[in-house]
Amino acid sequence: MMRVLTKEDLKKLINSLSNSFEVIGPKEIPNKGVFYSPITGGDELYMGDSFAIEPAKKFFLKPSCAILSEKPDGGFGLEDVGVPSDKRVIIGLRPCEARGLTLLDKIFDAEHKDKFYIEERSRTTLIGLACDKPDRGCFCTSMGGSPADGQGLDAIIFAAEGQYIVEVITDKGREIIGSTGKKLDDGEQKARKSDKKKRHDSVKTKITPPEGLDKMVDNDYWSEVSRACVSCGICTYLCPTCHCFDLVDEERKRLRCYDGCSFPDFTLEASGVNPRPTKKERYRQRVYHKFDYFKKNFGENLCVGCGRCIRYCPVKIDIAAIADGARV
Amino acid sequence: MDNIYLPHPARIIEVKQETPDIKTFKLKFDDEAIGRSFDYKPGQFVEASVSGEGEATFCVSNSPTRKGSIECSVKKMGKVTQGLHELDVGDPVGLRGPYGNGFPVEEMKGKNLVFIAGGIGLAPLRSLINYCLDKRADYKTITIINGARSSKDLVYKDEYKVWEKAKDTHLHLTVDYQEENWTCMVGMVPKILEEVKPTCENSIAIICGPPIMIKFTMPVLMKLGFCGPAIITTLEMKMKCGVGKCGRCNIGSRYICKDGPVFNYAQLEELGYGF
Amino acid sequence: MVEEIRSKAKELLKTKRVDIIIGYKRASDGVSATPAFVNTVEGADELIWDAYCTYNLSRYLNDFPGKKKGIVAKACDAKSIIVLLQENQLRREDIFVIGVECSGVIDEEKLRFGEGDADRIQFDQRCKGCDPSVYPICDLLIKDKGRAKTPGLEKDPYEAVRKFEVKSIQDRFNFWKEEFSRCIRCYACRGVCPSCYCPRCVADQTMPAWFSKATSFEGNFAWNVTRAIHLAGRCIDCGECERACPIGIPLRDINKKIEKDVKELFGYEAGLSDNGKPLFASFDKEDPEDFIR
Amino acid sequence: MKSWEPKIVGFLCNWCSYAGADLAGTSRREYPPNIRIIRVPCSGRVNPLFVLKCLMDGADGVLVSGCHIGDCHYSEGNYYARRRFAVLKRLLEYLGMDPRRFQMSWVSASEGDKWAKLIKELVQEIKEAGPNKPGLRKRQDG
Repeated sequence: MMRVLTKEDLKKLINSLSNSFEVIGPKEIPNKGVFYSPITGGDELYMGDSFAIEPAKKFFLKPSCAILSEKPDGGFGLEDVGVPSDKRVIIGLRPCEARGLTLLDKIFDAEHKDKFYIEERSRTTLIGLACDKPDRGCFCTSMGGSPADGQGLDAIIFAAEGQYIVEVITDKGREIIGSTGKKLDDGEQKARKSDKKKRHDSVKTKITPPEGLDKMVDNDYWSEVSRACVSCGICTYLCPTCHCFDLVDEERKRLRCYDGCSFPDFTLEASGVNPRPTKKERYRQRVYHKFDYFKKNFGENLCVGCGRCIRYCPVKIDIAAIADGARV
Repeated sequence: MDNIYLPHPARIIEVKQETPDIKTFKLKFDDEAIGRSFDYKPGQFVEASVSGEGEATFCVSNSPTRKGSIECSVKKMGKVTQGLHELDVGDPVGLRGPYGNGFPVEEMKGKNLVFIAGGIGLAPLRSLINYCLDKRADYKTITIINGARSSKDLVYKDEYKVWEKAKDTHLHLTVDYQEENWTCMVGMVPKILEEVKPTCENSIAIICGPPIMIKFTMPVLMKLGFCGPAIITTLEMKMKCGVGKCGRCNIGSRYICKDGPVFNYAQLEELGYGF
Repeated sequence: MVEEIRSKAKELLKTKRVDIIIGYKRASDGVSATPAFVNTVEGADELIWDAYCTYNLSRYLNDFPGKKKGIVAKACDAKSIIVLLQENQLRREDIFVIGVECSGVIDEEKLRFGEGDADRIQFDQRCKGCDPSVYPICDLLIKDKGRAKTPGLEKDPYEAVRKFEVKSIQDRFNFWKEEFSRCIRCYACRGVCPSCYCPRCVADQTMPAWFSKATSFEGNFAWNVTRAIHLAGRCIDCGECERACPIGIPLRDINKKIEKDVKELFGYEAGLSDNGKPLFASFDKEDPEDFIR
Repeated sequence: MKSWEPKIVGFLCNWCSYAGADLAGTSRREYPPNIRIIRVPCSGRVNPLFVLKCLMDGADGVLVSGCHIGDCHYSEGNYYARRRFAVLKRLLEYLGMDPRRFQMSWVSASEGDKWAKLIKELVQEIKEAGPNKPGLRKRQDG
């Protein structure tokens, strides 16, 4: 089902959704960038070309999230913590981020089901926004995605000449879009195909994901490419698919906080032994997890080519170029 | 939906000081039904929570053939282990598990077993040794080489007599340097292994100890004729979730917590890692 | 300038004066720069120098223990090296400083990623308070002959700080609460800082855990205060922390505040001399104590 | 609901301020019981992180107290402390922390009266500042 919405229609839709949904969308903070945050009215929504700094992952795997709490009466014992159940819609996330969530499903909605992730997922409807202007960091088409791709989305919006064309993908999406706007006529429907292709072709950075990485574990390549790394957590925290975490006890709660393989402390054992003692092992772990281990376990690369780790790396380490250049 | 991170309440029912910095805790679930249904294999581990401190991974060191409680031997090291050491009989803890694959006890049937342990590395092997002794008919000759820095660092001292007396079982104790009144062997584990010379014929070696010990023991095992699949180890790495999600215990494409901690040498080589 | 840097690097490597040159090379996007670590004479040809070379490379000096290092240093990097020498983190004889005259680096945030805009170079705010003529530690200074676009010194580098100081306590609190609320605790501010060289940062310690690891207000506030206070009298205002921060916390405002206080209270300025004791390792009997009861 | 009473953490140097507080007690000077004292060898021992941790973990105020300048048992420990906390105090204020919450004092072993008076004033000031709830956390009272 496809519908055409005017800007006014979209605004009205968001305003009406606010009654029964928690609405989240991209918001621009001047001089800081675009952030996904709760939207109270259609005017706040940012539908421009810039990408949000943090991926929508943060609503499913929160930077810190209480997973257990000690009994309120002060007695010992850890208790379950609930997940809010009100319905939520995220509007304006990018196709690559939604694809990232489909990859995270393989970890958290698999053997040993993680209720925090699953319940957040099931209460959320995802309305994507197709990209108009991919930048140099984007390489989604090399990772099996596309700026117009609907994988993992319930509906996707294409901005077109002052209006929005919405393609409804799932029933959850239909529930949100309903009968807003007009139906797209048949002639227009055909034009969508070429629009999608145009968007697909607008991604200029192309790489060939590496094969057979297990044959170059000890290669010096990894020390070379990781030398400039400053061991911060930008690449992992801003990645739509990185999901490593730490469990810490604080304030009578057990929290799940982001953690990442780039930090020396990630694998440091209490005895002082660190199985990944240098940047070489740590950076290699990140590349291998994305392009080797995950592929072995689930048949896909754990990278959607969103470009965040390239865009925000403080020293311009480029995982696309590094993966592309990793040849035995 | 169940919370996979939720531990079951349990209590400490006995504490034994093994060495100056290692204690063995006997733990029991508050809910007896959970205790009864807690089924595990030697080599599996649990996640134990200490109030306000956090959670850490410990292998179960008693044999499933001797049910009734869960024993964990804990070396005082980090935040959680220090918190545990401060606890006493009757104090509450949280337990979840068992996790991991455990030792391949079925495949080991009808074989000679060579146990090689260093320091607290004996903990997971103790579970397996007692399991095999309780099912003595299933296994052939059992050789145990157990080393520690000094005699006061040896763990499970009470059980040595039982092991020595068991049928067709040989226990070799060693310390790094000669001490007053020490009558057993002296020297590092690899050297003792070379002296003991267990046969590789129809044998499986199970090794657990500090990385440095494993590094120097491997060539000796190879020289004795043990091949990849016949050398089994249980790996240790920092673990948090225990269920293959938090991402820190990767070894190649496998997670130690979910796919391990027990691997044989052939598997590890395939993953691109030695021990 | 680029040719001079390359030929000097080649000479230093050829004569074995240094084992490695830490400089800049073109990043994969074809526009910006990335740190380069050159250990062969041929490799020196990839070295570059322009307004995209924003990093403070002195951060890498301790990554190569036992080696002699040559470093391409702007004014701010040179000051960082002075601080590192003063704190005995480096041996002077182990380093060769190739000073490059800098006219200010570009403000990347004003550009779309991977797209250069050489005609409309917007200098980073941080360069406006910098006097790039201070190169006291350099073994060699490569001059910029065509240097025209010096951003120039601000009249009062602490103007913004002063303006903020007079706001009400509630306004100040609300401002920082809002800024810190976006902190994701990626520790990039720590990672890029040449003075954050502790082998184990207090933020990573667990016994005791000095502050919350969670992205709560308390955790974020404590981390940002800790980072700043540990740099008091050591920060030379290279502004790398603020540049690296992905979510745009104005960390330089905090650094500047401390810099101003330290100057006012103790007449101390970081990065001017490698002799003399660091700020908090020294005192003056006449230090102000009007706040003490 | 019982009325709110501030909790103040005091880092007192062993040689002067702790003895001063002790003197206030033995000479039966009255002062409010809101201060929890942590004895440290010297005010120079106090790390800014101690102060920060207290304030973040729910203390309503923190006091660092040492020997008068010139009287330090270790000759110069309090000189270092003075520098360090001058910077911290200004920084905390800049970031929006109420200046009353972090204070420093010199109290000698003979100044029992000064100690009692100081704590009275301090408690009053912090009562006026109200509960410290930076991130509106739910605090465990007691």
